[in-house]
Amino acid sequence: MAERGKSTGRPEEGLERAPSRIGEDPEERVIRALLDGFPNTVTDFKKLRKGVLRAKIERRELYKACKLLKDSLGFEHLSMISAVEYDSRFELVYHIVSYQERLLLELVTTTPKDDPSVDSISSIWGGANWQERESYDLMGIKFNNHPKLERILLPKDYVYHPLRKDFKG
Amino acid sequence: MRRTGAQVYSSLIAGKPNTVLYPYQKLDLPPTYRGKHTLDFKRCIGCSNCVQICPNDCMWMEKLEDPELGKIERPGVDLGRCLFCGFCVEICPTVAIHETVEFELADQDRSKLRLGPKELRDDKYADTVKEERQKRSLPVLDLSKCTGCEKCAGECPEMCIAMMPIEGVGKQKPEINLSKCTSCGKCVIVCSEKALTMTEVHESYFEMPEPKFILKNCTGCSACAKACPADCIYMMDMPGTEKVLKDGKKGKPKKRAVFVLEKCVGCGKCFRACKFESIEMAGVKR
Amino acid sequence: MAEMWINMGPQHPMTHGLWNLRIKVDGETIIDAEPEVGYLHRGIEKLCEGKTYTQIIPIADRLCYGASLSWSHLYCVAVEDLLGLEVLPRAEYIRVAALEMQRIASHLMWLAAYAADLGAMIGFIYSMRDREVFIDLLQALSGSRITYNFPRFGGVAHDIPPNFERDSLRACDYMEKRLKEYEDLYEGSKVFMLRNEGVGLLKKEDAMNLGVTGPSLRASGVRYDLRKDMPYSVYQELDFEPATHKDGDCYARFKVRMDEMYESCKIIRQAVTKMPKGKWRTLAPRNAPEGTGLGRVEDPRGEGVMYVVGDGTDRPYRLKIRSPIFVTVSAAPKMLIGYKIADVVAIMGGLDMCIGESDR
Amino acid sequence: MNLFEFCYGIIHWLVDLVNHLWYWLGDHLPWVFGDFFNWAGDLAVSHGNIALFAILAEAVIMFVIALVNVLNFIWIDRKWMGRMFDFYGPYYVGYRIGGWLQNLADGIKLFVKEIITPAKVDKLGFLIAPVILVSSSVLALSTIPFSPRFGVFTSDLDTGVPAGLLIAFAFFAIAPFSILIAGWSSNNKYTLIGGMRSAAQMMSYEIPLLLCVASVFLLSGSFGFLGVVNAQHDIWFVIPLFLGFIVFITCLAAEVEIQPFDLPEAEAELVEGWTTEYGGFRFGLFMMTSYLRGYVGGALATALFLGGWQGPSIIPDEFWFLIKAYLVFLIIEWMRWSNMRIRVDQILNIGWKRLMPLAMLNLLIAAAFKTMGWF
Repeated sequence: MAERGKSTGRPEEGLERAPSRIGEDPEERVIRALLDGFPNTVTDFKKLRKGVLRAKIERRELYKACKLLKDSLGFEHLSMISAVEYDSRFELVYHIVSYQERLLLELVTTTPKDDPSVDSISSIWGGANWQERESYDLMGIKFNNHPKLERILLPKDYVYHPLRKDFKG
Repeated sequence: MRRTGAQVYSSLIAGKPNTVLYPYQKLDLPPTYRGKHTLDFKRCIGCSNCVQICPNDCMWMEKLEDPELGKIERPGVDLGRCLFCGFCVEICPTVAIHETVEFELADQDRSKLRLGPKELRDDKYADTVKEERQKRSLPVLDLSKCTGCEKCAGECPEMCIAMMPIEGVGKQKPEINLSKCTSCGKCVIVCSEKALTMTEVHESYFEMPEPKFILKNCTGCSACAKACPADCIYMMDMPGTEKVLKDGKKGKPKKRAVFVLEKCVGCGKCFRACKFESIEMAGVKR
Repeated sequence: MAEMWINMGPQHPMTHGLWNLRIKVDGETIIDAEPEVGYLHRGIEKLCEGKTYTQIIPIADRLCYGASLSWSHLYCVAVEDLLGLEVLPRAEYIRVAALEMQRIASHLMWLAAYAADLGAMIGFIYSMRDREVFIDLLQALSGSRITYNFPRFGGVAHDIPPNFERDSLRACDYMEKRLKEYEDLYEGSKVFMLRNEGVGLLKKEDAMNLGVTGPSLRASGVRYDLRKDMPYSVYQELDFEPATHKDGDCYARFKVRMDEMYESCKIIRQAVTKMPKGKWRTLAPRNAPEGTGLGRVEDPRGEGVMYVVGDGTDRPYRLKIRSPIFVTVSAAPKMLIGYKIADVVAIMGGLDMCIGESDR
Repeated sequence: MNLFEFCYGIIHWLVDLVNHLWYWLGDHLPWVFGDFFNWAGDLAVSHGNIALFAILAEAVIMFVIALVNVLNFIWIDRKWMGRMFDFYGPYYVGYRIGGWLQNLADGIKLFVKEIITPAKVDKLGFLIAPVILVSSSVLALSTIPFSPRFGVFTSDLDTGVPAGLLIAFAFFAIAPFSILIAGWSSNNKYTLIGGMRSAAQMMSYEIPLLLCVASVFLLSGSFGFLGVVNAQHDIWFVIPLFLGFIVFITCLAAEVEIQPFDLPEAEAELVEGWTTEYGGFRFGLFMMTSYLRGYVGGALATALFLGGWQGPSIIPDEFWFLIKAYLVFLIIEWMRWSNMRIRVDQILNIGWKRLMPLAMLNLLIAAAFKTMGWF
């Protein structure tokens, strides 16, 4: 017990941060890697503040881009998927985090209103599974190849997608 | 082992029960506690800002006849829906509404939780509270007495008074930049008509919408001036707009509303009272 | 015994809220699990689209009964990002002190529920009693016991009350003494160690992949704390260490939370002594510009994120809330399968469930 | 004079009072039923009849005392818990006697509640399980004397129920049967798991318990209460058989299903285990029975290890017995309120791998003492 008491608040052995895999300036490296991999589909790169990036991507390349982010750029954590409805389109905002580089990438993709569907990324990040179900449930966005695309917060027999602007009460 | 012994001693032998025997022993509540509301009728101007900020729509304005104050409008609270968030206290421009430490509000009857203004009234409570919001003495303009003589603008050491012409009236009114004002009071001393008076004004933390006046729609009906709780709308004659009557004489000139925006509390009552869309307020529901 | 599905919930002592854990058991061993949430869905995201920015602060409080201050603070951080508003330095320090008090109160409530889950009523009573110390401090600060409605855009609602510094330093001293006693009480108990060590194992890779955040992630050996690694508020000026543990079992999660309480005491001490003089509240704009705002803070339960889309009016166009528990619960089957029914309470209790924020 | 003699005297006096009527009727109505009245009077006053009613009266007295003790136990339990948790415990109901009436109030509340029988239960089993549980516990109670003079005896020279300890343990061991019935017949997954756990747990803890008792029997050479207690006149068995005492208390906690071993009713995971479907007064019976069994367990531990009613004669023997039983109960309660619940595989491990060898060792120690001729 006494030894355990000593370890209060101190990181355990072997938990030290691994050396950076990407290079000196991680933000530049991420931007370059994404632009190299998807020269035409990734647009509007913007550095919002230190450690926060934003990029737009076309939805057909989303899965590949996420695969690249996870496998070779070290983005281990999918923080949030938010769906926003605009007048003519749906916007899906993926907040993806790299634990090692302390980076947050805001990846924005759009879908048209008549075909709100993107590729599911739940096979890349397991944490995306329920968040995609939630977006489907509340906003009605279809995720292709999702293992179990069902309603999650609302009853199974509900017919509306309540976060859409045309839903009234 | 010694520590364990000390713990056994402190828990089993020396320990005192932590229970508060509630109905018999009262809880010790801080003065900031948010409980039942009180309303000072004399401070309240009936601006309904509290009703608008309420997140739960649990307040409403009620028209009453008071022997002292005449016909007034005062808010009531439905405690059954209240969140006790305290926004009504924070937004009140005259600090008339307060929340007391009284929290034993349960009742068998739901309708008894709807407290009208008369049940909330407690004119003495507000004086006992030390306000956290700071007070400032500011010069406040009574436009009906103002002659537009520019003395105040000349006297102000901070140059925060500007004389602005009123369109259509042919007069000037001083506009005071309250954020620059240092409360020196020189403008008040110099004013010969006593149109400027020093008044204690409480600091406000909420940006309120400002009314935007559109002169071409105004008919001079003075509905907005009657509705304004802060007396910041004055009806002024517009010379040169008199209609020529049949007998050749000139009739009464057309009137227009003039806003003294330093006094405005942003309640939107003028906006709602105006039937001719001559007042615009962004973000206020009609 | 044959295999059967058991519904643990929606009304069950283990659930701490209103959700359902369906487990498939073979005898006493769990062979499959399936959490179901949504019983407490209140549509807060939709509700917020109809309220002004100010009115949402008390609603954000209602997201979690255990740590309401964190959520209203998170909302304020998101909206300040949208408005481009600087927070007053004194208000930042008041916020940090209050947030860490809220973190201790939340962890103590978790400890109480955890002890009651494992059958130790004594832990429940002791933790709830000590939580009262911090609840009283927060009540003196903000004027309410559970839902504080304390942060405002660019500041906080009230200045600190008189004697607050003295009281909070005393509370920290008291808490550290009590934490030592808790360590004696729990870790000195053979039964507690039997129930916790090696139970509910979550590997580092799984934890990162499944989106588990907060103490549960740090218990799996990932040293990632938003307060340290992406500092928001004034955390970069304060000296503390995020607590980590490498085992990834229930005991590690317990230990991480206990260590976090020590760290929170340290942070409170620094925050109340370093607090600068000055104003604590400013005039907040009414209308937000068009654009997006992102708030990302370390909630007691994990990484809370809010994403606000403004459209130039005084009401948000869209408010998206990322609840840490919503994602953590989806990782529950990974932890549960292979253990006994009695371990369900230890594993799910160790995650610190809060359904209010999960279902929104 | 013992309790039997006391009851015998009272019954005899009552019978005599009534017999005046029979004999008066026999004297004045000789032509109708004279012989019958005389015969009835003679029968009523016969030794066998009075002895039967005296034993019944004894049983009623013991039962009432036991019930009052149960109320005391619940009160002590709550107050003790409050002391440990730093709160008051029962306080307002019966304010002047420390909240003692709270248990009565709870009992009345449970009594007037609606008795619900769920639709899909097995009716017979559901109804009979509480009956078996309560009656077996009360029967175990009947064998325990408070002193050589105060207990259920059959004559003024009697030493209590022959082999009373064995009978008490036999009745004590019926409970898992009724719990299994309750769990199975409630037709609910939680109750079923609770019943199964209860059966497994009681089965594995019965053996070390009885091994400890066997060591006491070995030392005292008697199966009855009086014999065991009288054998502890010089030294209480807790001193030579301290190991056995610890094992006994642990097994007792498991038998009575209190905190570290309360898996069958584990509140957190199994809602209330096998009592989930029982509500109202049936639940009240279960709760009362658990305290009754705690009382029986405390009394058994007192008689077996703590010298029974022996003590300085400042206070009567019966109170010595009760005080010791309460102390044992307090120790068990201390375990209960400061421990966590253990897991089902661990409980069986502890039972079979730890307590069983310890109980065997204890038996070996007892045999050694006996062989050395110290007892």
